[in-house]
Amino acid sequence: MNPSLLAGLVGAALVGLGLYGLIAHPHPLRKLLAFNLVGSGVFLVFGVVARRGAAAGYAFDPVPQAMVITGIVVAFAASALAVALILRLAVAGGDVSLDPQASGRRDDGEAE
Amino acid sequence: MIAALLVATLAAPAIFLAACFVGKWRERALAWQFLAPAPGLAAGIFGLSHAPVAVDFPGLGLSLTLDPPGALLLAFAALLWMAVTAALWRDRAPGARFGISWLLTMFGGLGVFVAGDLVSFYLVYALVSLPAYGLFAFSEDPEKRRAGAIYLAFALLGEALLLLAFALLAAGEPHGSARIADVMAALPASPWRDAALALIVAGFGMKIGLIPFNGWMPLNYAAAPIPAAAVLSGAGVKAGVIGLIRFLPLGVPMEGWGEALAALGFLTAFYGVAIGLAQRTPKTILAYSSISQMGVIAAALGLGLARGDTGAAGDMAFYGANHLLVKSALFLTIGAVASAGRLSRRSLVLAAALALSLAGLPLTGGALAKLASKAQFASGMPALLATLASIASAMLMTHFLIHLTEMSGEAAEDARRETPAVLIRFWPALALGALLLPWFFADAPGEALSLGKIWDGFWPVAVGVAAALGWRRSGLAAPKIPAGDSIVLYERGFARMMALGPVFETADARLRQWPAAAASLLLIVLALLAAASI
Amino acid sequence: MIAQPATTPGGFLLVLAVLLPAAGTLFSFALGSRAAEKIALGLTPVGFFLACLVAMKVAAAGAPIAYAIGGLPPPLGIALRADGVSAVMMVTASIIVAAAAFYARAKFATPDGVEESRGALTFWIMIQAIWAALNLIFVGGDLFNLYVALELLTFAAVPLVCIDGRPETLAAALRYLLFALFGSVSYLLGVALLYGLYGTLDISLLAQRVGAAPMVWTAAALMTAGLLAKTALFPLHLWLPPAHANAPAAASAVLSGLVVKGSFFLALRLWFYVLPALPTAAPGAVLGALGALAVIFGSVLALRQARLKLLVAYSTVAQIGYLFFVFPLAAGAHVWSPLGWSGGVMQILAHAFAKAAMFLAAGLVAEALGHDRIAGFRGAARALPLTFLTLGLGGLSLMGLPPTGGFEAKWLMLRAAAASGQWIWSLPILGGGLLAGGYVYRILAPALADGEAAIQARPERSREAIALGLAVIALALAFAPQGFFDFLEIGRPFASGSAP
Amino acid sequence: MSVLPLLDIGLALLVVAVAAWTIAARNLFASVLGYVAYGLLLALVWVRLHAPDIALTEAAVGGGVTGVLLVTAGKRLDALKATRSGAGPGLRERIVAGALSALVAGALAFVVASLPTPAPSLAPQAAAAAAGPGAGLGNPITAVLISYRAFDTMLEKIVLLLAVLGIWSVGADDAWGSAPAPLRRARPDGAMVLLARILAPIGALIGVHIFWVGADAPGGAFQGGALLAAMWMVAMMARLLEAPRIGSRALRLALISGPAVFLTVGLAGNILAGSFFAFPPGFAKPLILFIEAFMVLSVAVALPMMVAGPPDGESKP
Repeated sequence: MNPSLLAGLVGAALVGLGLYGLIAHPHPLRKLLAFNLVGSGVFLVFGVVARRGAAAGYAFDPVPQAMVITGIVVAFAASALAVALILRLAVAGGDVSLDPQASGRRDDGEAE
Repeated sequence: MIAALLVATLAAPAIFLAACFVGKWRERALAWQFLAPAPGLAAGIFGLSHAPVAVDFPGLGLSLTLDPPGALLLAFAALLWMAVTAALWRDRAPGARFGISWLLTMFGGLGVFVAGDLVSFYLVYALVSLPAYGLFAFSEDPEKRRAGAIYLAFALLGEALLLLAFALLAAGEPHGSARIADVMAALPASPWRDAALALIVAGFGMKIGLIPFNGWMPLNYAAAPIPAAAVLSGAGVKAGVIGLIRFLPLGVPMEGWGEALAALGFLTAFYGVAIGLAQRTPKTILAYSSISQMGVIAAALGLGLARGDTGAAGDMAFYGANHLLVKSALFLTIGAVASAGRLSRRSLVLAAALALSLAGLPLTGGALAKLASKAQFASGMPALLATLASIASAMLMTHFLIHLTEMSGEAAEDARRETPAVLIRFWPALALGALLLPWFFADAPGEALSLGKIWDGFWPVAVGVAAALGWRRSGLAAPKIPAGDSIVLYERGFARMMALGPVFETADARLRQWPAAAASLLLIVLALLAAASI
Repeated sequence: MIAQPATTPGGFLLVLAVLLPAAGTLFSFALGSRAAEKIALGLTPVGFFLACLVAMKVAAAGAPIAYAIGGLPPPLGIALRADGVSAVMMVTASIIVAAAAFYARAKFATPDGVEESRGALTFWIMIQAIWAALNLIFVGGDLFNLYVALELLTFAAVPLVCIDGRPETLAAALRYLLFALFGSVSYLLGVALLYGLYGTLDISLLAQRVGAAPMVWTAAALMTAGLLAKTALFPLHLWLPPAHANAPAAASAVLSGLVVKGSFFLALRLWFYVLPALPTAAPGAVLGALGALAVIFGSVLALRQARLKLLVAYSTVAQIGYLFFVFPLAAGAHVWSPLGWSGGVMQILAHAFAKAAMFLAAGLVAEALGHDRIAGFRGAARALPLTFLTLGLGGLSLMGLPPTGGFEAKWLMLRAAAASGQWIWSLPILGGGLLAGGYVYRILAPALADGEAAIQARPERSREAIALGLAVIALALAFAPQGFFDFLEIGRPFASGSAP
Repeated sequence: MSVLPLLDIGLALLVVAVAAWTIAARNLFASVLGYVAYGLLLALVWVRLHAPDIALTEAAVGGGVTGVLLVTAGKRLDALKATRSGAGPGLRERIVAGALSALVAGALAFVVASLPTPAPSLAPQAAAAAAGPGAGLGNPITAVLISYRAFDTMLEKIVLLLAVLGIWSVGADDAWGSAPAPLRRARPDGAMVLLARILAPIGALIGVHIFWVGADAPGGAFQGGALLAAMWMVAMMARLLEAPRIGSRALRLALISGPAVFLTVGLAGNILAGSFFAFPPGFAKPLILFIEAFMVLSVAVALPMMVAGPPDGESKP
């Protein structure tokens, strides 16, 4: 099995694991971890595409690799924003559940 | 000239409407809005001799047309709107909410007769239907609010059916034209002909109260103040008549469709009378009379459709025009009688002539209307049914006259308060006008004066009156049927449907739980993949 | 497909349209909230002018205008392209952003005596960022560049949801963020696969290369599902009602009117510009069916809300559903495709203006009455005539009654449905209109009834006028001439004249 | 059979196992620690995929900065007793979730396994462009990021900025303008301080080096900036440095400097080189280094500010 195919399968497995976490974990921080797993799985697929595209003296296609770097930055920014929201919610409400019914908090409170 | 008048027919109410949006002009615009139908009146009268005309504005996608049936109905409707509007605003100054609703309804009520393309017809048809809610439903009275909600529900349902019908009509026109004349020419060959016809009959049938869509009308007229009931029953309902005239392919024989519509029409005609006889309030009885009369029109149009007779359009326009005048005059009669307290003998004769005109009483406009319908009800079963319908109408109108004289004090007080004083003062003139005006517009008025025709017109009326009086003397009580009859069933069904609301809410709450939504995301991926791979 | 030069005259306008609000966010961030407000407001007329210039260039050329960034054409470089729909969307976005910005001045002014305030800085920067992201989404020609634009849009939209800091808005924002993030990675995964298959992400190059292979469908399915999550198409709407109903009115107007259309626009790009040559009838039907469910569920739920803003938010769930009828109705090169296409775009525009107007008006109602419970609206129309006129006109468009853009959209879609023999789509289109009639009635009937509403604060006339202005535009769309629909065809694959 | 494939397979299994642990762990904190380890392992996978630039990024961001972010978050949630959240879905839902996830992952694995050969690639174009728009850059990834796809990179920096503002915006109104809470409340012990005193300057030097060589060798603005950011965070954790006030003009300017300079040079390109984001011939390399220098600054400041969180008002002047 060549390394790029192997990495591709790892990527697919990570995506699958992350998606399971997305559905099954009630805690938002766990969902955030799941998101990062899916994200890194997707980046691995990019990496496989890049590796397979080795040509013209390059060991890889630089374009998808550059996209992964951009993607990692964006994913980090997303994680940081989500963490800030989770912490703030924990401070404000003491409860960080995402499903309003589960926590008894209703989302149709008064406006303004 | 005629083109300018057609444009002005729509432009005049539009200008008054625009003026209402400027705060300081609003009051004056509403007070003077009785002038808005003037161009329509002129166009109608002018159009009687110059129709058919068509004006296209390709840049706007707008066409205006006027054919003889439209011209006749336009002239009469404009006249009615002018008279009632002027009287109403001379007598009192209704609020802005009522005034704007009135103006919008009038806009639509005039526009339906001249709109020449699908989109503008749909627009003016919506105007004549929906804003009328504001004429009667804003009230503390729960019964009026109920009537309003039901009215709106039927109006919106009718709009939806017609929108689909018009879409099918447009799709059947190979060159992309939206002119009514073009889409109707293409309809007989269209693959969607039957669906379109069914939707047209159902859509306009709602407006004219064909069964099973008749229930809103009695509630509406009972809830509306008398001037509003007069224009709605007179001019408003005719939007449905002109709709059927415009959108039934009358030139091409449509067997099956024609017979079905005729059967539905006759059924409605007798059903309206039967239920009407069980009612006790004059306004409600008049509403059932309208249902019955519209049934006759639908039956005649159906027979015309079956034979491919374009003449049915003109005949039924005349029939409808007569009904327009008489029915609105009858509503005003309720006010006049209520304020007079007791009917003088002369007034009673006048009121009776007016009422029985709907049954085709000789020497009234109704006799002419009946004559006009003869071409459709020439012989055989239709002729028999038409005669029976006359008898039934005479019974119902006698029933109306009886209850008119026996109005309860409260109902009389309401009627007196609702009717503008001017209209009460000039009621005899109005009633006479309604009886005589059709004579000036009939094709061959002399024919109606022949002895044979007079006898033909007289005996069904006499039989009907006698039957009604005999029934009253017998003391047999009519079964108690609530106003709006079948509407009660619909309301029950609607309530059952509303009970589904919480089911939707629960389902929505479940689906909005995170695990369900996230799983849906994956399901959508898989569904798209599966769909694409088939 | 006709080969197009990488850069056409006027193409630089596209870069400016993106960079102008982007630069605005940077300067605003450095200079503080007081300056941010001035910068954002000052940019609105310039951005509107730019969008109009783009539209004029496209109309004059009768073909899309394009720009290869850095002078480097695709596949290595990134191209921007504006066709008829792009230009129309840019103009729409600039109008609604401007309206929301001027409306928001009352709420998001930096108070005197404070150097800078949290809400003001956040609002004025995020609204510019949303604008930049939308403009890029409308003109982007590269699927990865569009991913960045999509993220820019999400990052700008989320803080607006929770700008007032109440716990329920924080929860709504978090839900929105997390779900949108999964949408993003799903989209990105599809992008990776497409690159792996064809070695380019340029839309027009891809359109020439794609074939109906299972891998392409996988990529398309992943990208589409991701975009649907961000568009909140039923049943992925979990985040929308609380987010849109709890955000400040000006933000809700932009979120509901524009932001959800951004991701929808990319779905259009994907199916109609990347995959137009493929047989898309079956996936199109899946999307249409989801749209139908959205129309029914969203409308019924809107009918049952007790609060105006939640009602309007659920109405967005329903109206988003209508957008998806474009997939079965406009696909392919049939005679009815232009009808379906025009209907879909008209629905985007009509809903954008009508819904923005209604959210702005709902905000005024809530400010004036101190609450937005529909049960407490008795007589409110007499006290706030302009605001309820706005709600009424917007409602007319949602119901699809003439003369409104909403009517025009339904009329075109119904004709496409009839002409294509797909009459099934006419049922949700009409049923949704009836249900919309029901919920609009629920707002207006009590408000127009007699009664004295207790007004706490009378809204400023100028803000009422802004909301009304948007509603009037939604109305005016009904009078769009044929030339407007011809303009929408510019650059559409299979549009008459450019059939392959 | 050489050892390398076995090592590859072992690494792959380990990565998947650690990932599975982060999902399966019952305890939130254990799951977070699992993720940090996962990030470091992933860097190795990137090395094996001939992606040293990504490996550097993953190690600095995925393992380092994200690790601090998540561990800090886990601790704070623990302190707030908010590590549990409702009951999860039941067994049946879990099975459905597992089946759906497996189906999607299976489809993905199938597609990845059937990617076409020869693979399409832009490497030849990139090689050809190295003489032109990417003039003088030995590292093709830097050329892609700063030249061919400059638009992406500039916008991504704005995304970072929006995230910073978004994080700040969840703070309280009356805390606005003040500094974020310290990364560690407790006074650190001497060993930590000593470590920081030694590590931070060395790390910072390496960071600058990575940026400087990034034009030609693996590395670049983001990796360098991320390392600098990590060192600043080390110093902050040792309480050698405190987080700045968010109202500080210098902080704001540092944050926008990267995208602002990029945008300005990009706009100037239209006049000087005939196209937005084009570089005038001969000046490409110095200009790119100029832009990158400011990007390093922005990244180095933005990442720690994102980890530090919203202003908390206690350190208000």
